[in-house]
Amino acid sequence: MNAATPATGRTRPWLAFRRPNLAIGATIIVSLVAIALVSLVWTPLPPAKMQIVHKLKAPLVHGLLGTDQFGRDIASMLMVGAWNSLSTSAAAVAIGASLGTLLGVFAAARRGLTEAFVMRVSDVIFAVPPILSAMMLGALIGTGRFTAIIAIAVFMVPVFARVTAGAALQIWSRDYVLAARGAGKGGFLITVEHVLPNIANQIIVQVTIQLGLAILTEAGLSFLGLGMPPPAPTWGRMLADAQTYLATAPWLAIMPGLAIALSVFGFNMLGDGLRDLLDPREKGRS
Amino acid sequence: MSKSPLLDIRVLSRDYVSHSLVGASHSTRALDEVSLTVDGGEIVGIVGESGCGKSTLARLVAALDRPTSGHVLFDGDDLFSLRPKDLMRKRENFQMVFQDPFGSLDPRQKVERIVAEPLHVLARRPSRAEIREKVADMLESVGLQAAHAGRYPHEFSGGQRQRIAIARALVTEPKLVIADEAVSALDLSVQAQVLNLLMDLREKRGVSFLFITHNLAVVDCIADRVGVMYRGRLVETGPAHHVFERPFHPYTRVLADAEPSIERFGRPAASERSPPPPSPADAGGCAFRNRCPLAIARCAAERPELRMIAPGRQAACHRAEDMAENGN
Amino acid sequence: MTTAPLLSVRDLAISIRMGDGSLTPIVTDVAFNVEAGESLGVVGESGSGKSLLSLAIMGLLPGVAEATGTIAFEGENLLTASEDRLCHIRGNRIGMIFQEPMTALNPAMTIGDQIAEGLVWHRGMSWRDARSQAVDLLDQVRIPDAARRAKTYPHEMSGGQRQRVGIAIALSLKPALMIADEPTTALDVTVQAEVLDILDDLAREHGMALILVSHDLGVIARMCRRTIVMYAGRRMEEGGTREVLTEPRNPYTRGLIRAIPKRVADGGRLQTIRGTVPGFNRLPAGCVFSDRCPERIDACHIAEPGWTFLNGNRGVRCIRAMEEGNQ
Amino acid sequence: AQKDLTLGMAVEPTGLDPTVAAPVAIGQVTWQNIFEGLVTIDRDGNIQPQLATSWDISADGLTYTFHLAEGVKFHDGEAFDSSVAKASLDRARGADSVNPQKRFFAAIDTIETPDAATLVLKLKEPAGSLLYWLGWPSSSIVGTKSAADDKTTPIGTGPFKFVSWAKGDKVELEANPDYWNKDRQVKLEKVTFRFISDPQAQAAALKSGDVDAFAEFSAPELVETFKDDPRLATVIGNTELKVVAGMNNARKPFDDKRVRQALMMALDRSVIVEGARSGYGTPIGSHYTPNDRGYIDLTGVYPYDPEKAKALLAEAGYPNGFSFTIKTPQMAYAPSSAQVMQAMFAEIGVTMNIEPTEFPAKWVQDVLKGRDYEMTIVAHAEPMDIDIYARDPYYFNYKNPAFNDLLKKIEATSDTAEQDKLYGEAQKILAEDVPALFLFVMPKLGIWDRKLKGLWENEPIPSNVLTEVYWEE
Amino acid sequence: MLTLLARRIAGLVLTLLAVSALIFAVMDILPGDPASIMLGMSASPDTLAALRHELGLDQPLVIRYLQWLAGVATGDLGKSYTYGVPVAGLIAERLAVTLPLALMAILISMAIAIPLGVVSASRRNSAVDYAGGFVSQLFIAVPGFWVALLLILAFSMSLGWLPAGGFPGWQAGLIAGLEALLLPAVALALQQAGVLTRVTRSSVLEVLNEDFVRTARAKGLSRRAALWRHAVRNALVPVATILGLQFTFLIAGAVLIENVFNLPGLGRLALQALSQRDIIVLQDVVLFFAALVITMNFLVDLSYLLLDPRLRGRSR
Ligand SMILES: Nc1ncnc2c1ncn2[C@@H]1O[C@H](COP(=O)(O)OP(=O)(O)OP(=O)(O)O)[C@@H](O)[C@H]1O
Ligand SMILES: Nc1ncnc2c1ncn2[C@@H]1O[C@H](COP(=O)(O)OP(=O)(O)OP(=O)(O)O)[C@@H](O)[C@H]1O
Ligand SMILES: [Mg+2]
Ligand SMILES: [Mg+2]
Repeated sequence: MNAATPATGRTRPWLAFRRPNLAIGATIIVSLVAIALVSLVWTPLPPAKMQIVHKLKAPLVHGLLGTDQFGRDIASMLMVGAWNSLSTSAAAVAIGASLGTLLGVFAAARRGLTEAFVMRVSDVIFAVPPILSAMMLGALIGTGRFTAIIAIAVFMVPVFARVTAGAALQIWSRDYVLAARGAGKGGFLITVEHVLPNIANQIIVQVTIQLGLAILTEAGLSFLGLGMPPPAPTWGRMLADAQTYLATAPWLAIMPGLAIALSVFGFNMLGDGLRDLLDPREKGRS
Repeated sequence: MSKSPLLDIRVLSRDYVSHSLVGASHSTRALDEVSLTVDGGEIVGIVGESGCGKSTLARLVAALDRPTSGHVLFDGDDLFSLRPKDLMRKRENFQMVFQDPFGSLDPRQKVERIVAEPLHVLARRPSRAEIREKVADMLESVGLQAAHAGRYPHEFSGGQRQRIAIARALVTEPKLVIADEAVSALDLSVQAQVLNLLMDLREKRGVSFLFITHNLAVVDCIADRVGVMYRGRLVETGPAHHVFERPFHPYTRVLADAEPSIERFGRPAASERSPPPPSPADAGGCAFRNRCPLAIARCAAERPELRMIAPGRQAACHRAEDMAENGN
Repeated sequence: MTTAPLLSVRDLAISIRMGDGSLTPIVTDVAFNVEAGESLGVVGESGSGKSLLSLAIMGLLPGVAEATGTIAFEGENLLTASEDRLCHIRGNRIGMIFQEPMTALNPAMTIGDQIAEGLVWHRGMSWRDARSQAVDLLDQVRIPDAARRAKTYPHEMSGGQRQRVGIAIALSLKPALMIADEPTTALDVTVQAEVLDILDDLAREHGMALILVSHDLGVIARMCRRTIVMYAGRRMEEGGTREVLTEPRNPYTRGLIRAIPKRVADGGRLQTIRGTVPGFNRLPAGCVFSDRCPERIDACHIAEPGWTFLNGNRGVRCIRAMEEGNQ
Repeated sequence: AQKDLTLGMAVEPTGLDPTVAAPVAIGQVTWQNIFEGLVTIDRDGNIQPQLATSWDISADGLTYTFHLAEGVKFHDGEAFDSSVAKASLDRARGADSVNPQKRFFAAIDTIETPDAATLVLKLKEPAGSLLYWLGWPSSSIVGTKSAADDKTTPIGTGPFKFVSWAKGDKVELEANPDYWNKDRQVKLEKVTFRFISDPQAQAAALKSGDVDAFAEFSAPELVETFKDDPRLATVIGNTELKVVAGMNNARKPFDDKRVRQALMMALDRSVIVEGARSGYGTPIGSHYTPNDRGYIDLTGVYPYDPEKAKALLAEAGYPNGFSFTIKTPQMAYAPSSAQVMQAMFAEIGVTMNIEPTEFPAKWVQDVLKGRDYEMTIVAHAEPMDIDIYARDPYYFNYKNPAFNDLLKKIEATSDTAEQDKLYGEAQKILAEDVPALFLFVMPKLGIWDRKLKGLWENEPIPSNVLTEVYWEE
Repeated sequence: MLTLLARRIAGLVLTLLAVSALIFAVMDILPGDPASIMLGMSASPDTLAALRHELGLDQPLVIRYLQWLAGVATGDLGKSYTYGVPVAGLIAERLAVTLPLALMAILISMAIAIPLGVVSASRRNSAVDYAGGFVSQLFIAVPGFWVALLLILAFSMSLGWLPAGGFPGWQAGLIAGLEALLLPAVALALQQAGVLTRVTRSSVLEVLNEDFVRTARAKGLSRRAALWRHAVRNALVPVATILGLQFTFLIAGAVLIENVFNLPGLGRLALQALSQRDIIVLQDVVLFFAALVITMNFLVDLSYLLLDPRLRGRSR
C-alpha cells in the first residue's frame, strides 16, 4: 500500500494570521499582557504617588495621560491596572473554567441524576445575581482581590459546566467512545483520553470570551467598591472614581473605559478568531 | 451439534424506553427474541432494512448494552452475568468495527494509540516496545505500513481508516469480530479491498465475524450463513447463497428483488405496488403481513416462529413451505 | 442533430478556492448533452465531483467554487445568466432532488407549504390554490392520505416519504429537466426501489429529462439510458448504459464493475482497484487514473489523454481507447 | 409663582417614623414637615417653642412644665392635648420602646397631665440637654391612634400631610390646609422628596430640572460643574459632620499618645480636604465644629510637620515606622480621605493598609460594637457629641478621667457661658491627646434653583424644613 | 405538557429550597443585624433587644427559616424589617419598573441585533459583516454603566429630551413612564444587542449551510427569500435561548444601570435589602429571581416548540 494521502493539507500556522479577527485580537492581548508585565518592574511614576498640586491635569499637560484627582499619574495607574485587571480575570476564569469543566464532563459522563443535579446547581447560581453574591461574599470574607476572583469564578462555573456538558455529550455519542468502551475503558479514562482532548477547542474559545466578560465584571465590582482595595489601581475603580469628573476631567473616565473596552474587544476577537481557526468545518472555507 | 458454538445468542430482546417529557413513557422493542449462533471461523451475515435492530444486536453482542431479556453466551460464559472485571478480560476475545470510518477514530489520537486501545483489557499490561511492535504488526496485516502509526486519522482516506479500525479490533487477537456496517460507507473500489481483507483474516487467523449490513450483495459475497431480520425479529437464516437464491420468507424475497444490480437493466416488471401502510409490530401476528403478497388469515392471528424448513435453513413464516415448494 | 439539445454542457471546469487562496481545479473538461425526455446517469466514486456538477447546472455552486465553460439550457448559457434569470429558471425549468432526505426539508414548515411555495413564487398562485395543488402532487408521489399529510412537518415522515416530498417539490413546476443527486443513497433497498419507480413514472408521464447522479451502478442500470462515468472530476467514459456496463472501454470502469461484490467461487477474492482516490491537490501526472490503472503504459504518465469519440454516442478518456478508436 | 417642589436626597429613609428608627433620612423627610415636637430647633440651632408654646423649669432643674398649644389636630383628625403628648413620650421611653434616643428620656421620672393644656415632666436628676433633645425628630409627638402605622403612613400635626411613598423612588407630601399654627403659613402646595444615591445621577437630575434642589449634594467634585449654570445656585453651609479617623486607643501602638500625635502631625489636613473633597471642608483640630458654641480653632496644636512626626515616632520606639490597617466604610469621603492619608503616612514610614468595610452592617459589628480594629474613619453627625469620648464603652477605647469629670460638670451647669468655657477645655484635652485624628468638617453643599428661597443654608440638625420655602416670582 | 410543567415545578421547588436555605444561612453568618442598623450608632442595648424581639430576630435561625417557609407556602411573603410593609407589595412595585424596562431593553436589542445578525451572516465577509462585527464587539466591550453616563450627558443634560433618571410611576401616564425607561433600556440593550447579534449571526450562518436552504434556492427562491423565509426562523432557537438568559439577567442583574438612572428596580431592592440585612426581603427577592430563571427556561423551551415543530412531535 502506498503512502497515506492526506485528506487536507496541514494548516500552515502563519496562515492563521490571514484571519483579521485573530490577528487583531492577538495583537491587542499580547500588547496588554506585555504592558501588564512591564508594569511589574517599571512605570513612569509610582502609581500611588500623589501630587495634589498637579491634580486633574489633562493628558500631556502633566504625565502622558494626565493625572487624577489626587495628582496620580494615570498612565502608570493604567499600566498597573492592566496587571491587576488581567491577573484577577485570568485567575477567576482559570478557577471557573476548571471547576465548570469538571462539573460538565462529570455530568456528561454520568448523565441522569448527576446531570440533572449539575444543571440545578447552575440554576441556583444563576438565580442569585452576580453582584448580589459578590456583595454577600464581600460581607462574609471582606473585599479584595480574592473576593473578586471568587465572585467572578462562581459565576463562570455554570457557564463552563453547560458548555462542556453539551460538548462532552456530543463526544460521548461518537463511535470512538463506543470503541473505547468496547476496549473495557470506564468513564474516567474515556473522559481523560477522548472527551477532554476533543472539547479542548471549545473550552479554549470559551475561555477567551469569558476572559473579556471577567474584565467587565471585575470593572463592575470595582465600580461598586467590591474589588481590590486602594491604592492598588484597577480599571474598574479608576472608571468608578472618574465618574463624577466626567464633565470636568473627561480623560479620567475615557482612559480606563478605553482600556476595558479594548481588552474585552481583544479577547472577543481572539475568541472569534480561534473559533474560526479551530472549527473543522471552517477549514475548507476561505 | 457436538461442540458448543463460539457465540450463542439466546432469545435476546431489547426494549428501548423513551422517556417522553409528557405522559407515560413508551417502549419500543428493537430486538425481539433473537436466537443465533456463530461457530469458530464462521462469517455470519445479518441483513435487514434500516431500523430493524441490527445495530442493537451488535451492541448487545459486544456487551456495550444490556438486554431486556435473554442471554449472550460467548465461549460458554453468559456475558451479562460476568463480574465487570471478568467481562473486561473477556473482551480480549471479541471486538467491534463500526460503520463510519470518520466517526469511530478519535481525531486527536495518533494511529498507534487508537490501535493499541483495546490492549487495555489484557491482564498483563504490555510494555511500550511490545505495544509498538504489536501495532506495527497489525497495521501491516491490514495492509497499512508500520510507519503510519505516527499519523493522525485525518491523514487517511476512508478505506484506510476502516483498515485502522479493523487493526484496532484485531489487536487483541480476538476470536470474534462484530462488524456493524463495516463497509457500507466505502466506495466500491475500496469496499472490495476491505472485504478481501476480512476474508483473508478469517482464513489466516480463524477469526469469526458477525457481519452486519443492509447490502445483500456484500453478505452474499462474504458470509457463510446469513440471518435476515425484520422489525427486530430474525425471519430467516441459512447458508447465504441459498437464502438469496431461494428465499423461504417473503420478506427475503422482497429484499432480493429490490436490490439493484448491473445485471438487470431497466425497471423490473412487477414493481407496481402501492406503498404499504405502516404496520404495528403487535404481538398478535406477523409484522410483515401488511406488505406480504402471500398473507393469509392466520398471519394476522398467530405470530410465526422461526422454525426449520430445510436442513440448515430456518424461516419464520406460515407459508414457508409453499415458498419452498414453488421454488423461485 | 437538427435542433439544439435541451441541455448542452461544454468545456465545463469547476475550481475550488482553498483556504490559502489558491484555486484547485476539481471538475475538468466535462461535456455532454441531454435531450428532452432523456435520462442520463452520472456515476463515480465519492468526491469525484458529481455534486459540484449538478450544482453548477442549478447555478447553486458554493461561494468558494468557480465554474468556466458553458452550460447551455434551452440555448441560454446559465453560467453567464443573471441571478434574476437563474431564479426564474431554477425550480421552474430545472428541478433538483437532493441526496439527504433527512436534511433537505425545512423542519419548521409544513410539507404542503414547502411544495406550494414554488408555485406561489413562480406562478403567482394564491397560497390556497397552491396548497391544494400540493396535495395533488403528494398524491402523485404516492403518499397516502395526502390531504392530511400536507399539514404535517417533515420530522413526522419516514426517509422514503421525505424523499417523495423532495420529488414533489422538484416536480411541482413541471420542469423540463430534473436533476437527482444521489436521491436514494440514504434509503434502504425496498424504499429505494419505490422511490426510483416513482421518479421513473413521473419522468415518463411528464416527458422530463432526467440527470441521475449516483455511485451505485445498479441504480444507474435500472434508471438510465445513457451514462457518464466520472473519476477525479473527469468523465472517463460515456455511452448507452448497457454498453458501458457490459463492454466498458475504460480500465477504471472495468475496475469498478469488477469490484462489485458478488459471490465468488470458494474463497476467491474480489478484484479490486489498487490504491485509493487521490486528493485533488496530488493528482498523478498524465492520466489521473494512471497510478492505479492495471493496464497503464508509460505514455499514461506523460500527458492526460483527451476525450475520444467512439462509434455511436460513446466516448472515452484513455490512451488505449484512443488507439483503438483511431484504428 | 410655582407651588410645588421636588427636593433631592441621597438616602431613602427606611420607614417614615422618626421615633422608631435612627436613620437621619427619616427626620429629613418628616421632621417639621409632618411631625412636630413640644419644642423645635431653628435654623440657627436655637430651641424654639412649638406644640408647647412656653415652658417653666423649676429652679432645681427637676420639673419641666409645658404649656401646650390649643386647637391642634393631627392629620387624621385626632386632637392633640396633654394626654396625647404624655402617651407619645411614654411610648418613647417605655420598656419595649425602640426609640433611638431612648437614653435621653431616661432622666424622666414621671409625666403628669394636670389639665389638657399642661404637661409636667418630673426628672430624676437635672438634665441640661433634655430640652434640646426634645426638639429632635425622635421626640416628635405622634397620635395615639396613628402611632402604630406611622412607619408607612405618617400622621403628624405638621404643615404637610403625607400623600404617598413609592419605595425606592420618592415620597410625596401636600400642604395641610387645616394646619393649626396660623402664624406659619406654608407657601408650597406639593412637595416631592426624590431619592437619588448616585452623585452623577443627582447632578443629572439637577441639571435637567428633574429635581429643584439638593440640600445636601453628595459629590463635592461635581460642585464646580454647577458654577456656570445660571439657573442653579450653590450654597455652601455648615454641618455637624465631623470626619475623624478614630484609633483603637487600647491597642498597640495607638495606646502611645506620642504615636497618635505623630500620626496627627503627618497629616496635612488642608491637602486631605483638597484631595478627597475638592477643597470643600474645614479642617478641625478637635471633635468640634466651628458652628458649635464655644468652638476654638485647635488645628495649630499638631500642625503638619512630617519631620517632627518622624522624630516623635522614633522617640516612641518606631524609628522605622510600623504598619496597620484602616477599616473604611464605603461612603465616598472615607476611601478617598484614606488614600490621601495613606500617601502621607508613607512619607513618615508608616504603612497603612486600607480594608473597605461594609457600612453600616459590618462596620457597626466590627468597629462600633466589636472594637476590633486599629483605625477607622467615619463622620460623626450628632451636634455637640464631644461626650462620646467619655462614653464607656465606645469604640475609641479612650479613657481619660479628667475629660470625664469635665463633661459631668458641663451637664450639671445650666449657665451657657460657663458651659462654653468648659467645652473649650474639653476640646483642648482632645486636641492634645489625639484619641482620634481630627480631619475636617464636611460642608453642606446646597445646590438649588436660584428662584427657590427659604431652604436652610446650614444644618444645625439634619433636616429639610420646608415651612418657609417659597418660589420667587 | 402538563407533566413537563410538573417536572419543572418540582425542579423549581427543589432549587428554591436550596437557594433559600443557602441565603438564610449566609445571612446569618454575615456580620451585622437589621436591628442595630435601624437604630443607629448610639442605640442602647435594651432598645436593640426590644427591636430584635419585635422583629422576631431573637428566635433561632431554624425557626425563623421554617416560619418564613410556612409563610411562603401559604402565599405570605412576610414583612420587610426596614420598610415594615409586606414584601409582596414591595416586589410588585419594583416589578412595575423592572419588567417593562427589561421588556423594552429586550425589544430594542432584538430590533438591533436580529436584522444586523441576519444581514451579517448573509453577506459573510462583506463590509457589512465586518462593520456589524465591529459594532457588536464594541457594544459588548463598552461597560454598560459607562454608556449610561454618556447617554445621560447627551440626551438629558445637553439636549434635555429625556429625563435623567427616576421613574414617575405609571400613574403619571404611559408616555411619561416609557420616556423615563427609554434611556436605561437603551443602555441595557446595546450590550445585549452585541451578544445577540453575534449569536444570531453564527446561528444563521449555521442554518445557511443546511441542505434545506439549498432546497429552497433550488425552487427558485431568491437569496433574500430563502434567507428570510427558511433560514431565519430555524436560526431562532439558539437566539431564543440567549434571549431567555438575557431577560433573567435584565430583571436581576441590571443593578448598575438602575443606580445610574436611579430607577427603583428589583436589583436595587435586593442590594438594599442586603446592606440593611433585611433578610426577609432578600429571601423573597432571590426566591423570585430563582423562580424567574426557571420559568424563563421553561418559556424558552416552550418557544422551541413554537419555532421547531420537531420538538412538538416528541411531546405528543
Ligand atoms: N437509544 C435508543 N433509544 C430509543 N430507541 C432506539 C435507540 N437505539 C435504537 N432505537 C430504535 O430501535 C430500533 C432498532 O435500531 P437499530 O439501530 O438497532 O437499527 P439498525 O437495524 O441498526 O438500523 P440502521 O440500518 O439504520 O443502522 C429502531 O427503531 C431505533 O429507532
Ligand atoms: N464547498 C466546498 N469547499 C471545498 N471543497 C469542496 C466543496 N464542495 C466540494 N468540494 C470538493 O470538491 C470535490 C468534489 O465534491 P462533490 O461534492 O462534487 O463530490 P461527489 O462526487 O458529489 O461526492 P459524493 O459521492 O461523496 O457526494 C471533493 O473533493 C470535495 O472535497
Ligand atoms: Mg445500524
Ligand atoms: Mg455528492
